[in-house]
This record gives sequence, structure tokens and C-alpha cells, in this order.
Amino acid sequence: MTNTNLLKLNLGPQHPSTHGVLRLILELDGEKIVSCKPDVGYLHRGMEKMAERLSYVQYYPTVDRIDYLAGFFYSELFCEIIEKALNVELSERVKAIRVLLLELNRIASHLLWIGAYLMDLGAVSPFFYTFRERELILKYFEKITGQRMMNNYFIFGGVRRDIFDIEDVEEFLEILKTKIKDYERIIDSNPIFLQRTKGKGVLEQNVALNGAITGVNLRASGVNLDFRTKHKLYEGYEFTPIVSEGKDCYTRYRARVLELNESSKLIKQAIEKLKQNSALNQTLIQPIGLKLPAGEFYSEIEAPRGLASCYVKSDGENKPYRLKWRTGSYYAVNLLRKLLKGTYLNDAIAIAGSLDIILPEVDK
Amino acid sequence: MLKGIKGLIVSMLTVFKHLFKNSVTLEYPEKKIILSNNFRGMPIVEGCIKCGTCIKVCPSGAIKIESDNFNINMEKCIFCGNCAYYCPKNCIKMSDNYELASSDKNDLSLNFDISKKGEE
Amino acid sequence: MNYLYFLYIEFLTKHNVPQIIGDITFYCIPITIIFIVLLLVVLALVLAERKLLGWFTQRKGPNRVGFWGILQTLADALKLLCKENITPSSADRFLFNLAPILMFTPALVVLGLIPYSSEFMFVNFQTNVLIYIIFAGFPILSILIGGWASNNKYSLFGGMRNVSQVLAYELPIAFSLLGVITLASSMNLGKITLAQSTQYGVLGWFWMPCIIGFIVMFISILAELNRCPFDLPEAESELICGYNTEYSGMRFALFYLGEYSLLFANALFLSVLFLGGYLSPFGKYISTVFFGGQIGEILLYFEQVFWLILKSFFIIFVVIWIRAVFPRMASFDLLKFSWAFLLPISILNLLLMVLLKYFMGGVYA
Amino acid sequence: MNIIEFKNLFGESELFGEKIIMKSDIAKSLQFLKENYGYNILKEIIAIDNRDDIELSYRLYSPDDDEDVIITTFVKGEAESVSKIFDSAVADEKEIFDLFGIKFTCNDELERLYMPEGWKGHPLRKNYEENDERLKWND
Repeated sequence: MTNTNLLKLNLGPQHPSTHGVLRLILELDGEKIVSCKPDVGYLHRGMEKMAERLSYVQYYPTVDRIDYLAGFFYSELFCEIIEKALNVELSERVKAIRVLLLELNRIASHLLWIGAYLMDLGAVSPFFYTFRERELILKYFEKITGQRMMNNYFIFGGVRRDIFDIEDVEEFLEILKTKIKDYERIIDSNPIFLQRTKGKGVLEQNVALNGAITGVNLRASGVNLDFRTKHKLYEGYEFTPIVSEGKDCYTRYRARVLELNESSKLIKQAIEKLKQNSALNQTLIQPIGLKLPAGEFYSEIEAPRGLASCYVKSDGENKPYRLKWRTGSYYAVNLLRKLLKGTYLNDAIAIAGSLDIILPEVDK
Repeated sequence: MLKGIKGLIVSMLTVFKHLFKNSVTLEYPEKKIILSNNFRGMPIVEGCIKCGTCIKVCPSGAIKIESDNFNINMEKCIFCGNCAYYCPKNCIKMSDNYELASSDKNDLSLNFDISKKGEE
Repeated sequence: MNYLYFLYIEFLTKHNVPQIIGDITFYCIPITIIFIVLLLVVLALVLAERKLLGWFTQRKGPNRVGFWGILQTLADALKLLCKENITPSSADRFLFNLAPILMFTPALVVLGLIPYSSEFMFVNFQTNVLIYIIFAGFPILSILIGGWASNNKYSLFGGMRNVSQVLAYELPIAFSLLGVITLASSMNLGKITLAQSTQYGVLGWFWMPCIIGFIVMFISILAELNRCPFDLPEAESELICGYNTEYSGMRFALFYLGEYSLLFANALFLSVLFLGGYLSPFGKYISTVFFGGQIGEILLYFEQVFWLILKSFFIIFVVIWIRAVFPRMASFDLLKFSWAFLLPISILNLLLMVLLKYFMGGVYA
Repeated sequence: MNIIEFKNLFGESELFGEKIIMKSDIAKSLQFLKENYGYNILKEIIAIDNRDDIELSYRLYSPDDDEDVIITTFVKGEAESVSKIFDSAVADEKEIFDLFGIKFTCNDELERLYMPEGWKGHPLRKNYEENDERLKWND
């Protein structure tokens, strides 16, 4: 029945809870959402077109702006492409440094999501608690790489400068362990939070697989798929992906809190490796006139928001012929069309928030 | 129902506990943030040999070298530190000055005179 | 009270002013005092909320304006005064301006009902609890009008949600009020406070025997004021700012201060009903113990007002504390919580009070 | 899943590097792979403009036995839509239509994803000339 008196509401680009500039065109019958059409492109910087104009070394600093909360992951992807193309082997210490900083970045990104998600549901204080922990990580990043977020630290073949002050990281892991207990006491035992998230936004397994959803959202629906187990950097780290059957917003929240512990275990192992081999004998690639051999190169990694991958086709020039990014939230926004149908307005914000959508990734 | 009430009280008490912890805010204008010496702020140039690698390396084309004037357009600079890292004589250094707000535009194009070439 | 009245009349007749003017103007003095006290308390409340929320989250809260952030709300009010009063072109102009005024008046009326001390009470009707219920319903009208008149989809949602929420929580308030009235066997607030001064002291107040009524009324007042777990009408993260999205300048200030004055008025009302109004928690008043005689008499009034304000600030502290902890309830669970849970419990509580009155009637004369 | 088995199922397809080149009926082969061999995640659709035609490569992945398969076709301006088989393809096809100008048949939600409606031209095409000399600083 085409009910003509549907209210067309713009959950517009300027809205406090869309984590960036996502616009959802909703058709509402009362407060029930009849249809939802995401409209993206407000943060489109043309990363792929820009790549065809810039040489590899010029394009590299703009890479960690694709997802500014997980900048290290995209720098790692781009460096991996160059290292694969010129088959340069990374030294043990460089690999351990990269795993340590990647996992720290994942913890920072998940912490921000927990705070922002609670702010979406209306609770004021958890946002500030999680930012207090995230601040410690960003201070450490600034000390090592020079910038808090746009760190530009990995370079082709190694890292810009050796890592130091690892005790700060160990001290941070201790603080994080106690703080996670705090979060569980504030958030998990809160009956209103449980009421708002349990049973809402159920993502069936085949709907997720069909919509190419990867990462925490897929593992919360019961599929054991974590690209870290296959990634070259993570060889030799024992690591168990967190798979849970709940499929609803609460399980996605719990999965991300458990991922914090999982990442801190990985960081401890990385610190062991750093202590073992302290010689940073990295063979850097001379980037100024760098020309990749003709051919296609592909690298992928498990970013906090799902599988991220980079594909470069080069024809021997110093500029890539075609460069394509695949990001996690791109398909999560596409999933919103199905997931938000039939829900109510304040549940819709809770469901969209639970998928951890960040708009720079979607618009590239 | 009772588990709900217990949960209520537990979460309220943990938030109450935070009432007595000292605050983490930093009163910015009075107290400044302690920066590490790797911090990448405004670039400073002296003793350039006009080799031009920094122009090749800058992602946003912010650097122009005329005969005796080294111009950095701060509107375009994204503080990535490429120029400082790849300069062979490392005469570009990233200072720790991040307060670059200014009322008129031509403050944003930094000019360093590099005319004294034959000194060393 | 009449002592002050004779003092005032004697002072006027000395300046040969006829008695009639004295009678009329006598009541204007306390009204102006109450209005000024309300404005000051509201300014203090806004600052207290921002400071407490800051301390709960390990932040400092406003501390730039004035010595310790004291003048922050004054600065905000002045800023809002100087801001441009934008009226959306397609808004219904008359209703758009009427809504904020409606928001502010109920608080003044409710303040008039409350017995600040044994002598000093404005409206001494025998049924001023009823007047409270009538005027507590006024903000629904103003929020609905404000939401509808600003012709903005989000504020329309805010207005609609507020109506369904406050109606759902009006009945539990009425029933828990009935519980108190059966115990005190009178609708006059003065008599209710007197009924609470029994020999059990603090435990004798009405919050102890009808604890269920107290909790139900506290939750329903939270819902009526759109405070934290129930702040759907102005849910920042969904409806941007709910009903007052289109308001700016002085009108927004009226809405904002109206909301806090209602909070203060309802906190006073709750402390009169359940926490023994101006009765001192130690049984006897300090001023009569230390300074007997004439000065004690005057000091007694101020001490009674002090206890009343202290209890209402305790209630306001708990309200702000709840705001720091809880997320927002979903709209259906909110309505289900009230109709299916709070209402039956408050009726059950009424039954308990009747039985308590029957068996232990003697305690509350 | 090896190529010989695939070859006798779908006639004219040959292996190029690790990619399987198909001439036509992409939707049927993706459907076949999804049902029989468990490739139920379409990671991404990559479009490359080789000046005379556009190469579309579909990257499939099967989570159970963790294998990648890439199926590519060469397309002029029209292409067969797979959005009925994989829901994620709706977003990919919208992006490719927006940036490359390939119309996908029977994909009802086909419209520009990033660019505003009235945008002329398709940005990622090699012949997408913009005469904006501000962009010429790096050549």
C-alpha cells in the first residue's frame, strides 16, 4: 500500500549522531521508518583520482586521512603494496613495531567508538572516561611519530625512527585493564542500556555475508573471519578472534570491549619481540624517483571497522595507473538500507551507531 | 527486576566514585601542552642549497623556491614532515610552534631568505 | 507572620498611609522576594548542573567567568538576551511567542503554594495540592505549542513525544499524592508538614512509611521534567534539540530557565510532601535551642526555610547524578514502564497507605 | 576450485595470471560460484579504464576455505548487474556508474553515489579532462 502521508525526514548531513556527514533520507510513518536511503559523498576528497596525479612518496602522507581514527592501518596497506612490488623483506624489529602501533591504534579507535555510542544513546559521562584513556595513547603516538593522529610514521621498507619508551605502553595496558572493569560496571550493568541494545538491530548471518560486511559486525553474527590470522605481520602471534552468536547491538558492543583485551594481549607479545631483537636493521627504499614494475598489486588488513584493502595497478611510471581502496564502513552504510527498515527513530540511531560507521572511510 | 536495580546502584556508585578524583583538564592558554621533540609544527628553513627534493616530495605543492627566497604556503602545508625528512642537507626543521592562527592572509605564506649560498 | 504584618501596618500608619493600601501591598513584598530568590536559585542550578557534570566526568566545569565560574549563567543569560530573536518565516507567529511564556508561569504558581515556614505561606487553601496538579500540567501545553508552532519536523517530534510521555506519568503522580493525603488526612501542605512532625523524627517523615510512593513520584517527576532517563522530547542525539530547536535568544532563555525553575519548584514540592518540609531533622530547631526569646523567634523562620531549601537541593543533586549515569530510554519502553509498572504499583501503595492509616492512624494525628 | 573445472562449465574463459577472464554472463557464473563453491562474500568490484574499454574485476572470497577468486570482464558502456545476487554490489555499481559511467542493466537503484546530480562527466575516466591549471602543479 503506498501510504502517501509518509513524513520524509532528512537525518541530514549536519546531525549530531551520524559520526560525520552521513545523510539518511528516511520515510517515516509516525516514528516507524518505512524506508531509508543513505546519501553519501559530502566528504569525498577524491583519494583515488588524487593518486593518479601524485607520485608514491607524495601520495603516502594523505593515506592515513582515509580513516583518521585508524591511520596506521592505511599507511601499513600502502607500504605493503610498495614492499610487495619491490619484494623487500621487513626486519623482525620493524614488524614488531608495526604490530604494536597497529594494535594501539585499534584500541584507540574502539575506545572512541564506545564513548560515541553511549553518547548516541544519551549517556553523558562514559564519553569522557573513554577519551581520558584514548588521550594516553595519542600522547604516546605524538611522542613516537610527531603527530597525534596523522602520524605518517611507517615508510617504504621500515619506520621513520626507532621506537623508544616502551614502558609507557606497559603502564597504559595496566591502566586500561582496570578501566575496562570500570566501563563494565557503568555500562554493562546499566538496565536502560541493556534494554536499548538487546535484541535491536539483529544482523542475520546471510544478510551480513551478502552485504560484504566484515570485521566485528560479522564476527558478532557468528562468522569466524578475522584477517589478522592470515596477515604476514601477525605470524607467530597466538591470537583468538572473538566470535559471538548474539547478532544484536549488545553483542557488537561486547565484541568490541573484548577486542580491547585481545589487542592488549597482542601488544604484550609485540613488546616481548621488541625486547628480543633490538637492532633496527631495516633496508629502506629510496622513494624519490620510485617506479613500481608494471603489474597489479594487492594488500589487505583487518582494520577496526572491517577488511581494508588497497589495489594498485601500475604501468611502470612513478604514478599509479589506478588505485582502489576498499574500506569497512562503505558496506556498513550500504547495509543500513536493509537494517533500518521497520525500526523506530530512536532505535535507528542506536542500530546505526552500533555498526561503527565513520564517514571519511565511506566517502574516500 | 532485582538484577536491574542492583545494576542501577552499581553503575551509579562507580560514577559517584569519579566525583572525588582530581580533574584531568588542562587549562590551555595558561598551561601549555608538553610536546615531544619529534613534534611536527611550523617548518623553519635555513641554509638551503636549492636542490628541489622538497618540492618533489611535498604532497600538496606548498613549497616554491625563487632565486633567493624559499616560500612555504601554509594554507597548503599539511605538516606531514616529508620535506624535513627527505632534505639531503636537512636544513628544513619542523619547529614545535602550532599556534598559527592569524588575522591576515599573507601571514600564511612564510618567506625565508636563502641568498647567502656561498658561505660554507 | 501576623507579627510582621502589624509591624508593617504600624510603620505605614506613622506615615499616615490608609490601612487598605497596607493590606494590599503587604503581600507584594514576599512575592518579590520569592521571584528574586527563584531567579537566583535558577541561575545557581544551571551552574550547579554544569559543575557537577564536570566533576562526575573528571572535568573542571565552567571556571572562566567570575571567581569560580559563578557568573557563568549570568553571562549566558546576557548573551542570550543580546542574541537575535529569529522567528522562522513559516512559523505561527503568535503561538511561537506564546510557548515560552507558558513555560515559565507554572513554576511561579507552584512556588506560591509551598509553606516556607510555619507562619509564612501564600496561598493557604485547604486543597492546594490540587492546584499543584493543575499547574504541573501546563508545560505540556507550552512544549506542544512550541513544537508545533516552529514548523520544523524535529520539534514536531519533540512536542508529540512530550505529550505522550507526560500524560503517561501524570497518573502515578496523582496516585502517590493520594497516598500522602490519606496519611496526613488533609490536602493543605501546611497540615501535611505538621502531620510529619511525629516523635520518630526523621523516620517519621512520609518518605519512610510510603517509600513506594516516594520512589514512584520521584521517577514520575523526572519524566515530567524531561530529565535524564526520560529526556526524549529534547534528545540531543536524535532530535537535535527537540521542541526548542527553532528557538533562539530570549525565547530560548525563557524555555531553558523555565525548565530549571520547574525542577526547583518540583524539588521543593517533593521535599514538602515526603521529606518533612521545613521540619528540622534533629527534632528541635537549633535557633530555639541556642537563642531563645525574641531573636530565636525571627531566626526560627530563616532556619525553617534553610531546611526546606537544603532538602530540595539534595533532591536536585540526585537528579543531576542520575543525568550523569543513565542513557535515554526507548520511547516504547518508557510508556510501557509507566502504564504497566508504575501505575499498578502506585495504586497498590495507595491501598497500603489506607491500611496503614486505619491501623496506625494515631501516629499521624 | 581450479580453472579446468571452471573452464568446462563456462566455455570461453582463460586464465591470466591469477585472474579468470570471462567474455559474458558474469551474473550466472557468480551465482554458480556462490551456491556451489561457497564464495559468498564479494569483497569488491574494481573498475579500471584501459582507454579503449573498461575492465571490471569481481573479487570473490569464501570464508570457509579462505580462498580468493578474481573474475574479470571487459566492458564498453553497458554491463550486467549482479546486485540481485550480492547486496553489496549495489553500492559498488553505484560508485562505478558515478565515476566510470557504466550503466548496469536491471539495477533499479542506479544513480550517482558521490557526485551531485547535475555533475557532467565521469571523474575517474582517463579522458575526463579538467582544464583547471591549479591541478597542473605536479606534472
